[in-house]
Amino acid sequence: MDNLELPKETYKSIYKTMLRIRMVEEKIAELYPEQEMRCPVHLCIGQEAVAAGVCANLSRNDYVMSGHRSHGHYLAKGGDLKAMMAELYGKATGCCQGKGGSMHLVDLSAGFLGATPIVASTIPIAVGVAFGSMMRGQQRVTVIFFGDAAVEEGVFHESINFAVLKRLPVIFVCENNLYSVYSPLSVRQPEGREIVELAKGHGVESYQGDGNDVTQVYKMAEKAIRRARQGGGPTFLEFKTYRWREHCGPYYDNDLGYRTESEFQEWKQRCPIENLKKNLLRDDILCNQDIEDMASELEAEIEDAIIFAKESPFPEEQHLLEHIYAP
Amino acid sequence: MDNLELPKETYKSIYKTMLRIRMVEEKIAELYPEQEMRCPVHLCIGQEAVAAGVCANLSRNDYVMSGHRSHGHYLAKGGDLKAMMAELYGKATGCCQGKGGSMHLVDLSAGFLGATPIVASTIPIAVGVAFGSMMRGQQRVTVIFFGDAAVEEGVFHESINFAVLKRLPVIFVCENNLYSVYSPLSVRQPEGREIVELAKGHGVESYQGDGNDVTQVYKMAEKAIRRARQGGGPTFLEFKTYRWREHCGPYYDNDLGYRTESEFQEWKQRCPIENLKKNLLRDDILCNQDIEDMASELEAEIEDAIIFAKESPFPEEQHLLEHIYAP
Amino acid sequence: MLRKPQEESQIMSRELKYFQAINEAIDLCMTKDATVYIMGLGVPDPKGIFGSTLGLQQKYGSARVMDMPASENAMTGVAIGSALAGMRPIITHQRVDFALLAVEQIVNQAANWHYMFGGQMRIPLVLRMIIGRGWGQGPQHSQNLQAWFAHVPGLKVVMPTTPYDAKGLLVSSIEDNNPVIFIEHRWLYNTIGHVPEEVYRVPLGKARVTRDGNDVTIAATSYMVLEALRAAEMLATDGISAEVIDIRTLRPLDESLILESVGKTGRLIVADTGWKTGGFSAEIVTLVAEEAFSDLKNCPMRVTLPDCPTPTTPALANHYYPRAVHIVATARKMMGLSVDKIVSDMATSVPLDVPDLSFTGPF
Amino acid sequence: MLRKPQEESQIMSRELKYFQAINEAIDLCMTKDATVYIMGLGVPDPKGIFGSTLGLQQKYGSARVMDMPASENAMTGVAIGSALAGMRPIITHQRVDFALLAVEQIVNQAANWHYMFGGQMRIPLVLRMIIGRGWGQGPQHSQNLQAWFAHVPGLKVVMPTTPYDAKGLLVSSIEDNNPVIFIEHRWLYNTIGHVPEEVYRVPLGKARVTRDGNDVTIAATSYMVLEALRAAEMLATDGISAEVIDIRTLRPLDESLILESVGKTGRLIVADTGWKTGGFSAEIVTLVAEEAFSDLKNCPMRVTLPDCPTPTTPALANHYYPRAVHIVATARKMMGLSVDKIVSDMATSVPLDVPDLSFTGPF
Ligand SMILES: Cc1ncc(C[n+]2csc(CCOP(=O)(O)OP(=O)(O)O)c2C)c(N)n1
Ligand SMILES: Cc1ncc(C[n+]2csc(CCOP(=O)(O)OP(=O)(O)O)c2C)c(N)n1
Ligand SMILES: [Mg+2]
Ligand SMILES: [Mg+2]
Repeated sequence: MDNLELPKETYKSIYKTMLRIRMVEEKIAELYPEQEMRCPVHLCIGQEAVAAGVCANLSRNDYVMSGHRSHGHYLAKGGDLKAMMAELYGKATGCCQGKGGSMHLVDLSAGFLGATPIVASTIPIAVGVAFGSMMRGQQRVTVIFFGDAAVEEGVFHESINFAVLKRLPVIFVCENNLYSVYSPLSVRQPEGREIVELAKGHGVESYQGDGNDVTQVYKMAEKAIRRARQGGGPTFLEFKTYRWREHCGPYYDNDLGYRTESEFQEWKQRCPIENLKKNLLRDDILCNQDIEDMASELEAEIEDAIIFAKESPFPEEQHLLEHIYAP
Repeated sequence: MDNLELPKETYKSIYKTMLRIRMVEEKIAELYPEQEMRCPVHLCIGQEAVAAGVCANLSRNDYVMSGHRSHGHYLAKGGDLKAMMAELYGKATGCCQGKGGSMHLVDLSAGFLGATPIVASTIPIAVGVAFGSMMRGQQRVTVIFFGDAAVEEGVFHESINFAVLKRLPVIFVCENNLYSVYSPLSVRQPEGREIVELAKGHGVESYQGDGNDVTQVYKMAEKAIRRARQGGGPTFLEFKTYRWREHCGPYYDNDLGYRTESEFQEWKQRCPIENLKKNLLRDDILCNQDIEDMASELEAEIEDAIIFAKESPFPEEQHLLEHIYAP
Repeated sequence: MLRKPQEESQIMSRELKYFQAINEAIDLCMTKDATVYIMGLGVPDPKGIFGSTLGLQQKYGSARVMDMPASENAMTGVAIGSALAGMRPIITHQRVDFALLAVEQIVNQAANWHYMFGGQMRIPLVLRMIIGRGWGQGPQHSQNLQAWFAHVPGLKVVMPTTPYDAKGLLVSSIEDNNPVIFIEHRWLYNTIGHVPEEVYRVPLGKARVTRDGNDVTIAATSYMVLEALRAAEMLATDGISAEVIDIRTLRPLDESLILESVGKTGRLIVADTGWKTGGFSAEIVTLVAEEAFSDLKNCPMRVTLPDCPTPTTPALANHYYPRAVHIVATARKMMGLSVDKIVSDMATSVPLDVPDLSFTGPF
Repeated sequence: MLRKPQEESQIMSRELKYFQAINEAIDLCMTKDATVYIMGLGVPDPKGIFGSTLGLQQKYGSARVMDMPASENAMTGVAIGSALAGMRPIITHQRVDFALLAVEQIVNQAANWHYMFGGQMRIPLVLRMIIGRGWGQGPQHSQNLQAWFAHVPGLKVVMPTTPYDAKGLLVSSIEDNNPVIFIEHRWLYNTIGHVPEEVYRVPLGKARVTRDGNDVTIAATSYMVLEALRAAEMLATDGISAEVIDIRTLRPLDESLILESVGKTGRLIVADTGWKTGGFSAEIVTLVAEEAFSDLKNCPMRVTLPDCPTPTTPALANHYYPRAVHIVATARKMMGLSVDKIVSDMATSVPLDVPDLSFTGPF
């Protein structure tokens, strides 16, 4: 989509969100080989438009949850960067005090209610959050992000059935990046059966879109979130996109042969950030200087966060047995 | 459907199968209060047409599996009546040597590969049977029977996804009798979303029919089974029907109020056996005398089975610790 | 503040059945806290989960007392999520065997959230699970898997025996800010006992000496407490004084009460409703072996189910379930007395697949 | 008939890594039995489940070596069903934590079918489960739940430590006609040991004395066997002779070997990779307490994970995993020796979140 249909300010802020996610993750990739972030990391480089486009429609009071590949969702929802970086470094100042690592992020004050790495396992929890907030009479929307493998788990179907049954204010966002680790869709799901069709079977409003086109993402999410807020119940959104780097870890891995270099290059051409940038420049929404300023501002922020993370203390032995039970 | 479109012999045999199931279960209902069948029993009275219509298309080599409400499926597939009755009485001569009871039936020589009472739990197993027999190059079809609650379990969806992915020769037969124990569909599944639509979402051939019209059941199953045998993959069939008696146990329970007497009476008017009988008489496929003969033949067979069951020995203490591991 | 509960030993006038005690605990908690709600297959149905949820939907409406789809796994996640949003859910599984579908949510998620998010999140959640028994429930409707849950950090595991404890422990469980596995034994529902009317709490993590004794400690769980008490009566006629401990909470375990008792008696029998190998009974034996070894006069012993699936036929069920006589035989052996007479008593003609003669099946 | 395997103590020339030993076992079984097949998430992928399935799809095709949808529950049922149809499936779960989705199928179905259908059905099924550890795997990717499976009648549970046993036990597991839970520890994959080329079997249900000793028996599971051997070395320098038993099969358990050893040493330490409370270690302690009480000179002790979820940060992981020094300290205490020096050794600067320095993450 080449038309910029959203307000300028929206684009500026979305662009910045995407760039921020990209730059944070590139920094993680750069530093990971130092072996100081001693936990698995699942980077979302290439997929930033989904997180940014969806979350731009949410207020702080709304809720977001996610799975193993959650950095982008956490940041797009306003999660604290320092706390995230410190968490990756296993520090006491991390968003989970070091007990969670990259695969378990949370920022309650930002409404990022938690991410955990069992495929599909946070889907029913997010539905429950929506159910709970509805019972409490709150006007909040819950968004749950997950991948294309998650729809193979039975619990996805159980969750969506319940959400439709109760008309819950929850948006299911499937980031279909064509792979589950090294496994293409073809060994996991019937050929020609689109994921969006699965959702439709449940009688839920369901749409499919280009996950690398942030305008499309934004507009589909906007409609869904508005419907949810008005009591119209859940929506399922499938966005096709692509992860650039290895499933887990900082490197590229197209050499492994599970996907082709040319497939990767095609998707790279469709970089959500580059493409938006081109259009923003074309339409004079941003100029080159703006973008450079943005980048250096972000660079400084990220540098700060890394220093914070590296300099923060580790948790102490006595913390091991803390927090087993809530008081 | 009032037209008798199937061959006369087919009707005769189907009618007898239905009558046999009905008479066996009525006998169980009659004798259950004696408290000698000391296990839960889930009677399928009112639903016989599904079992009979589907299984009439199967050969002995084909496989059938089921759940908690399995008497009809077991008998329609040719399961041994004596062994079943002895099993209900907990006897060593039962089809599981008494270790299973009504909720766990099996007759390997009849291709009834097993029934167990965890909702939906035999669905993946049946898919696996189809998968295994395909891997072994056998031309067998597997039919799995389950109820309307089973489609709420995630494992149903996981199973159907795999069956479609691998084009397995398996037929999913959903007996939608509108209730799960005392719970109507309305508290479990979205209004207006037919079960057959759920299956369609998976990209599987899916049909819905009147489960009390055995001709319709037969024809839909015939087509599905033929397709499966020809390598055309799985089919999902939903049949609407109605259980007359309580969910579990021998009595009627409309007085409890979870469903109305008039709903029950409407369905009773649509008795699959009575209706077929009317048409068979009308078209002179059977006369009253034939039917009386059939009934008394069945009565004698059932009487024999009961005597066999009652007179058979119980398993002995030393059998308790037998069969924990297969040799 | 709520009134202090009347002591159990006081006025015993008001008696309730176990299922009524549970019902009353839920009822009172729903009255005093609008965030408490209950869901589960059949919760509002005419039988009301063996009576334990009867009348609640009429009183609190279908938004707080609800049936659910047959989706044990997701619905557990839904309960967890609703807890994150500030509710206090109670979810009911009619058989622990069905709850197996939900262990991923229970173990990976519910048990870990408080810890792995550094103490920020809490999941007040009661998971009621019924352990079946008898009348041909068979291998898939009567497993006793308390040992599984008691192995998992972050969970609390409760198995009340008396109506008094059922109510008091359920109130505590609902008020607790952690996931609590609340295990009810099918055969206890119609047992009767004193239950005060008001809201009272039995603290989680406290066992109870149900009968004092000096010669042998019988630590028992759930229904086996009743068998232990019967055994203690029988032993008393032989001059053996058995102390019976109702474990009540398996996790966190009241280690000191058990150790104290064994310190006095020097002998330990553990009677559990579950299987022998790897059962919770092993944890109690090990606790005592590690911490009170020098107190022990004899080897400690387990009285449990044998290591095989539940057979359906009553003919085999009669040999499957351990009873008071088995405890008696074990205790007599420990005391160096003959067990010949006891063993002959074990062959019984009483049907063991029903809790009492009012039970006529089918569930 | 197959050739008799060379004894392990013989020619030690051919060495393989643990993952290669597993690979070879699967390979050989697939060659000799066309009904054997393997599936699991990532089975044919470029990393081949830590190398254990590398090359198999090329050799046997994608019908017998297959990836699968992320549907652990159904796929376990599919494996069970295919076994009923005459196949011998191997299903692989990259983490035991993921297998929690499948316990309904494993426990209600696989474990019960032979028994509950009166011995008519059998389910030859190997469920490979990997227990993770280190490098920030955290609370949902590194649980050690062997105690769960070892509690269930009808299942067999195997935890090989050495490459030799990994191959021999896996062949036995694949040939067994029952569901076998085959638990592999992530940190063993790159350990090296003698592995004969031919098909050989290590019988299920047999433990092994890995090191002879007289003063204390250390019964250990999986990776903890290596720590126990290190501990035994350290103890030897103090003149304490430790006997190390590799349990190998948790169910059925080789009770006699353990009892025999304790009969000789009079002391028992159980070192298990799992949590303490309700862990499998409790079963071994209880076995000894029940059956060999009078042999015991001291209270038996467990060396296990503390009762808390796995923390992700290496700073806490360093305090989470018990090591040789913990076993040494326990043994010294039992022998009445001081532990001061040992306790100061416990503070280590070696990173404990990697098996060796070749490991650089991320999985
Ligand atoms: C229940 C479960 N099974 C398997 C895994 C291992 N695993 C981790 S991430 C992943 C891939 C998931 O793919 P997808 O949902 O498409 O998300 P993506 O990684 O592509 O973003 C898998 C299989 C897991 N974490 N949980
Ligand atoms: C996993 C699981 N949850 C709950 C139950 C309890 N249960 C037994 S039968 C049944 C009703 C199933 O309804 P349906 O599938 O419609 O079959 P029907 O009884 O109507 O034939 C339920 C909920 C169970 N056996 N297994
Ligand atoms: Mg993906
Ligand atoms: Mg039904």
